[in-house]
Amino acid sequence: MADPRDSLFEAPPMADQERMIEAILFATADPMTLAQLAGRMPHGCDPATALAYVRKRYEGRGVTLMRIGEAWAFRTAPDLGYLMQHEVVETRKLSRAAIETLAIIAYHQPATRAEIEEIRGVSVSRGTLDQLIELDWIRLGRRRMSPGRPVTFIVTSHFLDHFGLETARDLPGLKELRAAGLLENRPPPGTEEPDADDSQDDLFEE
Amino acid sequence: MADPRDSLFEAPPMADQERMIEAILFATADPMTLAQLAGRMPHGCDPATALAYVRKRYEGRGVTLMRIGEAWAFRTAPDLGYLMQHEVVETRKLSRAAIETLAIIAYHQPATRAEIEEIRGVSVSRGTLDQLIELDWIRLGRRRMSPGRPVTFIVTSHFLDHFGLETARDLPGLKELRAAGLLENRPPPGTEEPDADDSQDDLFEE
Amino acid sequence: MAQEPFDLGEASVAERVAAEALIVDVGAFEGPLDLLLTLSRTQKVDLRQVSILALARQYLAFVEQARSLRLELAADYLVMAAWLAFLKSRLLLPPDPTDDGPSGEELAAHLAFQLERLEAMRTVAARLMGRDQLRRDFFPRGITEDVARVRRVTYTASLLDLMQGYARIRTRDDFRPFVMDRENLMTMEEALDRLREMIGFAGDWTDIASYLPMDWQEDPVRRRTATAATFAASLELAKEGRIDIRQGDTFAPIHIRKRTPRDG
Repeated sequence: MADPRDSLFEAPPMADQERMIEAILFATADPMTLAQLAGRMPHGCDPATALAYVRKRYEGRGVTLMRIGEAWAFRTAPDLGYLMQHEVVETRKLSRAAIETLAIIAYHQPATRAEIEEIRGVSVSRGTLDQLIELDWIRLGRRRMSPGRPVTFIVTSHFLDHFGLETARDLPGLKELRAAGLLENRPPPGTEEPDADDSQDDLFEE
Repeated sequence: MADPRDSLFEAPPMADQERMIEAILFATADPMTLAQLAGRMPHGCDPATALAYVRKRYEGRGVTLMRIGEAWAFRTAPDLGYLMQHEVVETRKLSRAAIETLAIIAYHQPATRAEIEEIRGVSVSRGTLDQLIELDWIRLGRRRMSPGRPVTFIVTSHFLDHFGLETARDLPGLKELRAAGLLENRPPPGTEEPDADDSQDDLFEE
Repeated sequence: MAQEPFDLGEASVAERVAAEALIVDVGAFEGPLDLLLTLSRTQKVDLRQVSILALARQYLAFVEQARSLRLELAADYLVMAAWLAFLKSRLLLPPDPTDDGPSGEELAAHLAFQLERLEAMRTVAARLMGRDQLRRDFFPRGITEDVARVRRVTYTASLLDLMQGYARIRTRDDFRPFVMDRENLMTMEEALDRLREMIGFAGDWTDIASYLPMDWQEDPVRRRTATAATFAASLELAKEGRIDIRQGDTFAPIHIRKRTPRDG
């Protein structure tokens, strides 16, 4: 069949675009961004609108369209997980240190190693961070514009995918923590006020 | 959540059974038979009926429920198969060897490989000629009536198209090249300036 | 909380149990802050209302007991103990107006903040891990289809590239114009024509040099090209089965003769 890119200058009807979204997203296990979808669909398509229709269509179904960061993927409805015992992939149990470190990065991102250590009150082992990076749950962010230009860590879209989060703003209890001032970078009394404008604000507030 | 198999003696509503079919067939790595589906679903379910409903629901969608032998699986609608191809177009600049070979053929056609090598002063790889033939910029001309009856190469009409020439005679001559500042060195003294058209006549006057 | 020095021989069962519990406990804590957080829970109040003074006393007593049991405490536990002792004195003594450092209350408030923050992080970490997780509670597509990546490479060149390419060749230092210098160049075709005519008369081995035309024998340049062309022509004739070629030794003269039918 001829490539529609060559022959069509008008976009296909929205119903067809919906079908394309279904086909493309059913074919992959990885979330796809709008740009990736647009790249696969014929010229003139509007994947954002088509996605909205598809999402509506699958609401309440056995598989649903989920937004993961900037990307989209079909996932089975969580309430049907019990049917999928065979597909469960046993994961190594994470240490308490790893879980807490992950949570600190998620809620404080971008977070430096020193900040993680300050919050937990103990040093963070290299292995803990390595393990989280290997799981593709955290990655390096921008360097902090402070003395020593330390590296920061942020969570990945894979992390969002794993925990079924649309964005990092949907982390459980995030609003309450912020309201309680517990996500502020509060330096110990008597120390210099650090440059705060580089902290997590940019990630959570658009 | 409790396993419904333990608690339910009445089958779940058909709508729920449909959702289960969707989720299972979406997530499993292999097509599933009715027996396998029944084994995964709570007691009292009727996978055959549920499957029929699901099949109807996906009729004409981007993915459809297909029967594969005795088993069932979601598959991309056949008419959307072209979406499963991602064409990446890469534009590369022609190598210097290819450009020079092409230029010699254009200015001296018909040219044998030995002639190209004599002019370039280095041997011409088979790959370079193949590449130019594949690009449809050169093709084989008549065999030269000389010992070994070597093949000759000439440029194609596709070549003329690409370079915006009506005939190969439109190629600027050496005088024009010099006027354009492209020929900076004068030829070694004692050599006559050849008229580039000379060697092309026999081809273009046919 | 003061205790008698620990002695294996005379220690009561209760003392030994207490000592073992402490060992276990120290190992179970992830540092002084974790220990403080655990101790603060015994106050059974909201972390915001926790008495830092009482907490400091508890911690110091804990460290004292560990020392009395001769347990090895990591350095950071002792650093924290020293800091809490300092904080305790600040909280108990009236503020010194000449000291412009942070007040005891400020330091205590920060410690309370740290404890509350750690507690909060633990709570949300548990909530995070309690969420539905991919491949445990919800699942991605099981049968994925490979997307064929069709790579199409297109090559481009402009007319300018072409002209520059040609100009580059034509301006090369060692450039010799093609099919030009005919006067001093004998082509193989010429030699071949000549040889074909002459070979019919040569039944015996003859030096190939004798086939060179007279006017190509003097000038070294002309002799060289004529020799090469004639030799190449002789190879061509040998290939056609018209002549035989022989050379007695390296650099010895090359002889050719007409091949007779019986040889073939």
